[in-house]
Parts: sequence; C-alpha cells; structure tokens
Amino acid sequence: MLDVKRIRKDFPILNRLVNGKKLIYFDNAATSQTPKQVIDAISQYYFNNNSNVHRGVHFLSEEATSAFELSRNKIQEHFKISKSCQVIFTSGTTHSINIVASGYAQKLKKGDEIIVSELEHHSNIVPWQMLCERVGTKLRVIRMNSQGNLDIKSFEKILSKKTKLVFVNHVSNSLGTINPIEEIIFKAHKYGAKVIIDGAQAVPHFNPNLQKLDVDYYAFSAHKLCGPTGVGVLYGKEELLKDLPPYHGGGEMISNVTFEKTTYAEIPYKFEAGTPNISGVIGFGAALDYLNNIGFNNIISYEEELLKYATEKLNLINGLKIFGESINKTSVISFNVDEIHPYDIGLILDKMGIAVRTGKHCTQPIMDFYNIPGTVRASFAFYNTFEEIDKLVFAINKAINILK
Amino acid sequence: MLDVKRIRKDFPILNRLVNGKKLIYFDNAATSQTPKQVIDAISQYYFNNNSNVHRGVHFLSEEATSAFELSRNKIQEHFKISKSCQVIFTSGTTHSINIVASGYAQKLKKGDEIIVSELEHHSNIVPWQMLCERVGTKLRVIRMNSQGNLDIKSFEKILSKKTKLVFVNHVSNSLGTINPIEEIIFKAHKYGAKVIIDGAQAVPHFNPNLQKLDVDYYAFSAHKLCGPTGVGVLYGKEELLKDLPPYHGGGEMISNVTFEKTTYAEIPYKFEAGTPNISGVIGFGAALDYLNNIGFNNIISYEEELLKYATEKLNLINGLKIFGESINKTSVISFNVDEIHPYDIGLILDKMGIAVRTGKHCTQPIMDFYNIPGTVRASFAFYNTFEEIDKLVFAINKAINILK
Amino acid sequence: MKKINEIQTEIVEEFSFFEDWLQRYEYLIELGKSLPKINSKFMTDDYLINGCQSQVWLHAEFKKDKVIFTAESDAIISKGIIAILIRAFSNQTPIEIINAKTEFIDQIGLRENLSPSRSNGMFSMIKQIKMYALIFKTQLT
Amino acid sequence: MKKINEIQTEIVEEFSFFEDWLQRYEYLIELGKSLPKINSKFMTDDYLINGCQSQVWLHAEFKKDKVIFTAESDAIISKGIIAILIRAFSNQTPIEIINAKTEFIDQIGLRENLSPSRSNGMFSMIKQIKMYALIFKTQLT
Ligand SMILES: Cc1ncc(COP(=O)(O)O)c(C=O)c1O
Ligand SMILES: Cc1ncc(COP(=O)(O)O)c(C=O)c1O
Repeated sequence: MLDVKRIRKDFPILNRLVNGKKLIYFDNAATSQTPKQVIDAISQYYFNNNSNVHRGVHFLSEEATSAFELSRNKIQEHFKISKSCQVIFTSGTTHSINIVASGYAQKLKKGDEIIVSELEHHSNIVPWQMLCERVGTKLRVIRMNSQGNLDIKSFEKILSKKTKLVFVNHVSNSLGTINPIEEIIFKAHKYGAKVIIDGAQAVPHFNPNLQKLDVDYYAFSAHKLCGPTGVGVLYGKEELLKDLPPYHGGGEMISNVTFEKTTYAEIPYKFEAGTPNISGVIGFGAALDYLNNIGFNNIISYEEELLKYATEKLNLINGLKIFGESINKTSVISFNVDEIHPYDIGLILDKMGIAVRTGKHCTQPIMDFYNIPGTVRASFAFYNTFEEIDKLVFAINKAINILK
Repeated sequence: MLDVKRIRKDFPILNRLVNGKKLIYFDNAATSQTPKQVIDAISQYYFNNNSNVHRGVHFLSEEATSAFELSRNKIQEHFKISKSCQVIFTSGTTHSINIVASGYAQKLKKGDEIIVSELEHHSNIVPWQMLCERVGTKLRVIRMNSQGNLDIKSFEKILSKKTKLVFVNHVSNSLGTINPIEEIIFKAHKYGAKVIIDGAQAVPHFNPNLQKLDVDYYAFSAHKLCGPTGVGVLYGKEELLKDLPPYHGGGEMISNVTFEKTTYAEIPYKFEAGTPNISGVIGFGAALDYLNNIGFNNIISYEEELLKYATEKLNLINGLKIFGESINKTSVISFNVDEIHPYDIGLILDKMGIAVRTGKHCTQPIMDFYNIPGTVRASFAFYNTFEEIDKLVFAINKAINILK
Repeated sequence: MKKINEIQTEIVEEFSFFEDWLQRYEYLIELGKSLPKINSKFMTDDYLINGCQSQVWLHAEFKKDKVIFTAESDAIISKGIIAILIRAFSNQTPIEIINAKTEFIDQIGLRENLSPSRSNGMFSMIKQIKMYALIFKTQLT
Repeated sequence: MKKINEIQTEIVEEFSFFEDWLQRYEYLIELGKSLPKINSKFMTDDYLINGCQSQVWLHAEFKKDKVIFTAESDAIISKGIIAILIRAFSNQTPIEIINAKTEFIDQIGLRENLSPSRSNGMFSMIKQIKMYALIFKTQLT
C-alpha cells in the first residue's frame, strides 16, 4: 500500500500556490515532478564529486566515474538487461531514437519499408520521415481505431519481407493506450524486421523486462520518471548495438585517432561521445532507487485506482467525451467538452491552480483521426490524490459555466 | 581585483580531503567546479518551477519557459549575439559540432575540401572524418609548430576555392594555445569558406564578442565554465542556421506533422527537438551571472598571473619540459619530466591530493607531433591559488624522487 | 479618432473595475463575442497566426491611410484577446501601430498571455499586427 | 607449486608491512623493476592491453598445462602492477586462473586501480589474463 501523504512530503513543489490556489499537478505525462532525494543526489554530486568521467586517473574522477557507472548498473537491473554495456546514456528519448534512425539510414536502401503507428509522438515520426527522405525507404502506418487501440489487422496487412523496421510506442502519450508490443515484436520478427519501442510513457508506470520482451531497441527519458532533465537511455541487443554506426562523433567514442583513420570504441562508449550529463545520470539512478523503494507494484495498483475513479467522475460531466478508451491504459485521460476549445478549458483550470496539458500533445495524426483541434489531457502520478481529482471535476464544471 | 579567499567559499568541493590531503583541483580544462549559486539555481528549479517548457499554457510551464528563455538571453548578451534565436541549446560542444557537420553532409559534395587543424580535440576531428567518409570530401590539415602555434603559412597553402569549411578550436585544450581565429576567419572568408570555431576551452577564460568576430558557427559547453553537465550551445549566423538542415528529429522542432509532410519550426527550435536539459540551461544562466559578477577582466588578469607564476616555478624543475609555449595561451600547462611516464606522475600527484589530467587529452595528433605518449596537464581556474601551485611544484619534485 | 494609447488606457480602466480573474475572463469572453465577423474567405491557412495553440485568423486591409483589422478564432478566450487588440490597433495609421507600446497588457491582468511560451498566442498576435502595419508602411513609400 | 590464493595472501602480507602509500608505491616500483623481460618481438600492438593510459604488453604461452605470462610497460607503476598480477597468476593452470578471485587487490591498498574508469589499467589487465586462460582452456578440450 502506498502512503501518499508521506510521499507528497518528498515533493515540495506540490505545496506551491498557483494563482492563489494550491497547485494540482496533472501534467505528469509531460514531465514528472522530482523528489527531494533526487535533487539532493544532484547537489551532492556537485558539492562533493564533480569531475569529468572516464578520463582521469585522479580520485575525484574515479569517484565520479564510479557513481556514473553505478547508475548504469541500476538501470540494467531495473529493466532486467543482461549486460550493462547495453545501456547507452543519451540526452533523452528523442536523442535515443535518432541514434537508431540515423544508424539505419546507412543500412537501409530504396524499396525497404518502415512501419510506424498512427499513435506515435512526433519524436517517433519525424526521424523516420527524415530517414525515408534520405534513403528512399517507404513509411507505412499501423492504423488505430476509435477506442484508441492499434488495429493489429492493419499491421499484418502491411507487414512483409520488405519491412525492415517497426516503431511503436509502448504507451501513447495522448491517449494512454498500452500497446500490445509483445505481439508486434513477435510478428515483426517473423519477417526479420527489427522493432524499436518508444518507452517514454511506459517506464513511469510499470517496469518492463526488456530481456524477456525480446525487443531490439527501447528508448526512454529520465525526466518522465522522477529523474532530471537532459538524460535518457537507449537500450539495444548487444549484437545490434555493436553493428549500429555511431551518431555523434567526438571524444571518448574512439579508441584511436589519426587523420587517416579512426577506430571506434566498444559499446556503450561508441555512442557516448563528449562529456555526458554526469549529474543527470547520477540523478536518474537516484530516481530509480526512489521509485523502487516505493515499489512499482504499489505504484501500479494506486494509479489504476486513480484512473478508475477519475474516469467515472469525469464521465458524469455533461458533454464530456474521453478520447482513448482502451481497457489497457495508463493513468492518462484526454477529453473535450462539447464544442468548447481545449485551450479555453486549460486556461480556466490553470486559473484555479490545476495544471493540465492542452493541444495536440505532439500527436497530430491522432487529432486528425478524431478530427479535433486537440484535447485537454490530465495525467496522474502516484503522488496525486483522489481529492485532487474531485477538485478537477469541480473546476471543469466551473469552466463549462464560464465558457458556455 | 579578485578576492580568491571569498570566491573559494562558493566552492565547497575545494575543502574536500583526498587521500588525507586537502584537494588541489588542477583539472579545470576537463571540467570546472560548480559554485553553490549554480547548484542552488538547479535545486530551486526542481523545488519550485519544474515543468516542461514551451508546450503548456499552465503557470508552472510558463515559469519554466520564462526561466529557460532568460538563460538564452543571458548567453546572447554575454557573447554579444545580435538575436537570441541564434543561441541553440545542445547537450554540449560535441553535440553542437555534430549538428553542423551532419548538416553540411547534406550540402557538400565529392571534391569539396574541409580544413581542420592539427591542434584539434577529437570532438573536432571525428565528425569531419565521418562527414568525409559519407560524402567523399577531403580532409586537409593546418600544421602546428613545436611552440604549439598553428603554422598559418600551411593554412594559406591548402586554402583554395575547393575549401568549403574550416574548423579550428579557439584554444587548444592540451596546450592552451589561443589560436589567431580572426586571421583564420578573414582568410577563409576570402575563399567563401565557412568557419566553425570550437570555443570549449576559450569561453572559461575570456568572453569573445561573437558578432564582431564574424565567425559563422561557434560551439561551447556549460560544464567548462562553472555550469552544469549536459548543456552546450551552438551559435550561428542567422541565415546560415536557417539554411542548415536539422539534426535530431522530434517534438517541438516541427510546426506541422502529417505522415505525408512535415514542416520544420523556426530557429532555434528547429535544432532543439525533444525535452531540453531545462535545469541545465537554467544552471548555465546562473553560471554566467556568477562569472560576470566576478568580472571577466578580473578573471583574465588573475589567471595570467597564475600562469606566469606556475610557468616560472615549473621551469625550475630539472628535466621538466613544457609543451605549448605560445605567447598567447590560457592558464594550462602540459609537461613531461625526462623519461618518466606522465601516468606515473599523475598517480603520485593524486596520492598527494592534487588532481591533474594525464594522457593524450583527446588530442592524439598533437602527441604524435611531439612523439610522446601523453603529458601531465595542470589547468588553472580563477579559484586556484599561488600556494596551490607551490604545492604542485613540491609534489612533482617528490614524484620525481620516487620514480627515478 | 482616439489615439492608440488613449484606447489602451480606456481598456485598462474597464478591466480595473473587476476584482478577480473570473470577472476579467467573463468580460474578455463577452468582448470576444462582440468581435465583428471576419469575411469567411479569409479563414484559411494564409491568415492563420503562427504560434497559437488555438487557431486565430487575422486579416488586414488598408483604407484611407488606416489599417483595418478583422479576426476570428476557434477558442473563445483567444477571440477575446484578439478583440482587445483589434480595438486598440485597428483603424490607425501604420506608423502609429508600429510605434505603439504594448504594456497595457500587463495592466489588465492578462500577463500570462504575454509569456515567451510559444504555445501562447498574444505575443504572436501583436507581432502579426505590427507586421501588417510594416508591410503597409513599406507600400506607402 | 603454490596456489593462486596462497600467493595472493603472501602479497597482501608483504604490503601490510608498509604504513603509508609512499612505501607501498616504492615497493610496487621495485617489483616492477624485477619483472622478467618480455621478448621484444611481443611488444607490438597485438599484445597491447586495451584500456590502459600507459602501454602494457602482455604475452602468454602454454607450457606443460601451465600458462606463463611475460609483460612490459612504459610506465613504471603499471609495470609494478602487472608484475604483481604475473606473480599471482603466472605458472598456473587455465582453470585455476579462470576461477581465481581478485579481492586481494583491495587489500593491498591499490583499490584506485580497480575502479571502473577506463583510463585505468588493472581492470583490463586482469581481464586480459583471464582471457588468455580461457583461450588455452578451450584449446585443451
Ligand atoms: C577543445 C575542446 N573541444 C571539445 C570538447 C568537448 O566538449 P564536451 O565534452 O563538453 O562535448 C572539449 C572538452 O573536452 C575540448 O577541450
Ligand atoms: C511517447 C513519447 N515519445 C517520446 C517523447 C519525447 O521524449 P523527450 O522529450 O524526453 O525526448 C515523449 C515525451 O514527450 C513521449 O511522450
């Protein structure tokens, strides 16, 4: 069981006043709040151990390197990854995905096909469009249905021997749908296609076993699971990563440099050119410690309750329509009320101290599917409460009164 | 005048004991130490304002966006940049340079030539090698002389109408040489070539006026000038940045996305795909405030004195040879003692609490030039003292005794 | 004809009657409703203002030395904001529009709409209004 | 013939006589000087250990069921370290080398050389020693 009252003490920001009201933060899918344990880990790094990693033989550098590599091991353990060299530190999901996309730009050729889903975040569309433009590969799309689920039949139809890569997010950021990636991976592998999963919205809500999933690449960001900004991870199968060309060129990713020839370092270093976000990586390790201390099982069941409660309450509001009604979804609710523009609702809720996201949520294809200008999205984390949801309902009703 | 005693109070890490001795940190060229004002700015961000930028209409998001953009303005002001959209936030110098290199990979063709200098950091060699491999352009090299200065005659010889890009670091990280970039820019422009300057080692020691320099692109990292890890900047001339293709694809760098066509956002956002290192950018702004509060003129003259003093004292040590004797150099001293391996000296100094860097410093071509396996590099910052230099001299003498 | 700064003062005074954000927003929405209709042929992408989360179409024409603005929006609060801006800037000469100050926004308690966040529209709206004025001024000379 | 763990205990005992790092390092350097010379034809890139800041060449041959290591380094402290490792691991069977523990490093006060930092050599040296043993073991079966 989750002691939310105690947990909220770790998040001082939740006591802030916004427009005279106590902040209610329901924009967790954009970025999660950071517990003071993580903030402390970052400060302590700068106060005590700050030094560049991997390069020095001196004491501070050894300390910083150890702390940095310890975070890699924590991530390895948390996601059940077989070797720590399969954990590549990046600046975020977007960077992680671009590493893979740019690597395959050198491997694919005209006539090859890439499959993405209609549920993707722009981060997971644009890099493949850029790739297709460069290489002449074709982009095909797994369609969605009105519940917000992927249409697996439409996937089977476009899957063929030409398919080289399949990209799907584990969880949709605007609808919360948990996609059946086991099935997608299994089917894609039958055609020899590689699968990249964008886990940005999954890892804050449960902890996938990457090894068991048999996924080829998996990407996520620290800032969405209580970690700091500017850090992410690319996981990959060992042989695939060894085979993938590097993205950034720079220091520490080569083992030998002359003007004639450069040989690249081993993984993960091949992909970690330049000084990494050391404090960020260390903060990320602290975030995983924090979450594991609470326990993902506790987080999952509490967030399920929040979702259920909020769905029921919101459905009682006249004219409110929820987008994304999969039976498998995370604690995210996207909605609109009648003809009211989501932007208008968002502004009024903000005036009442409630932070939600409004707009297209970087998923324009989904908005086009529903033919709407955007939604209001309330996304809940384990530090949110049932009372906060009650206040949301009250505030939406008030907004409707003002705006109608 | 600089009140070093007072300044050192801002850097609690300088009181650390290392192997029982008070830490003497002379590895500033690898990464600088972080004053508590910067650490506080980062903590305060997470305690009070943490939110994703640019996307939300709610209060916290507005606050975070304002703070984020304020940092952009601080950088603009500090480096005398005409418009803030010319300041692109990256994850560091390495990333900045890769943006330019990958952009030009789409613009250059076989037969074109790229010039780099023999004094470059690997970050400034490998991306161009990767580019040359991809496109078939030719890499040519500005040679150095034994003082550690660039041989401008060798530059003039290889400069031609085929030259499309010239890459030189402003300051050499292993020798400290301040390169005559005004002259290089002027000469390159006469042939229509664009110039990228790697300012990673320059900006901690003086503040270049980027507009007056007439430089085309300029790159640097926050972590070398008292800022946090994982943040850097790419500066560019406005028309050039507008014309440069994006690097990362992802969220916030596009203005419109459909599966058929994507249009890119304006600069700087075109290059800032994904959630940026928000706390890092804010910390960077605080670092510039801190440094400007001390005053760069004060820093410059104090560091000059440190360099002069250290050079004199080190030269008195029997068998010690300094590499890099330009009359224009920053407070960096690279040296070896007779046949003793730099690694051995580094280990002994570390035992005595002194952090120096040993090795090739990511500049293998320089080591090849001198035909040495590496150097010991002591790099000084404005928070170092003359007494610390005395202790360094004492420790080197002791190391020699042990190792001879 | 009233000057821009006079109109701005007027608007600030009107808003100063209200005691809380709720009343201010209700008034804003009312102003939006009174916005004269734009000719629907101008409700195309060409007239859309970039950088708003809601869609705001702005049209300008030049009549007897004055710039006449008309607008529409799919969000009711954005419509109120553009209505205020049109009241302040429409029917003025290009040069007056270009030189006009915009601090009055701060004073009517709508500051959040002027933040540098790109999701927000008011900043872009003012930019677009001044842009139109600039274009007409260039045509004059 | 002594077992690996016996030799390791011996080394730990020797080092425990010294009171400070200075004496330990002086002893380490002395041990380095006593390292039997490697055949210079093995001082090529093929025998270089990756991941050391200094150059360390390590050669192994298989003689009567035992692995015999010889080495050289251009840095005097690295030479001492590889000398200790050779003393502990040379002239043993592949299987003993593969199974040998390495905690004795911690106990002789040279821990900083076992950190995960890639600039540091001892970690790579042990890896290389075990790798050789593994290769010879594979040849046996
Ligand atoms: C001259 C020079 N260029 C580039 C870099 C790379 O900077 P970063 O590691 O912050 O990307 C460095 C830092 O080591 C440097 O000294
Ligand atoms: C599903 C999904 N993918 C990718 C991203 C991009 O992550 P980041 O901005 O951390 O690179 C996000 C975050 O907005 C997301 O929700």
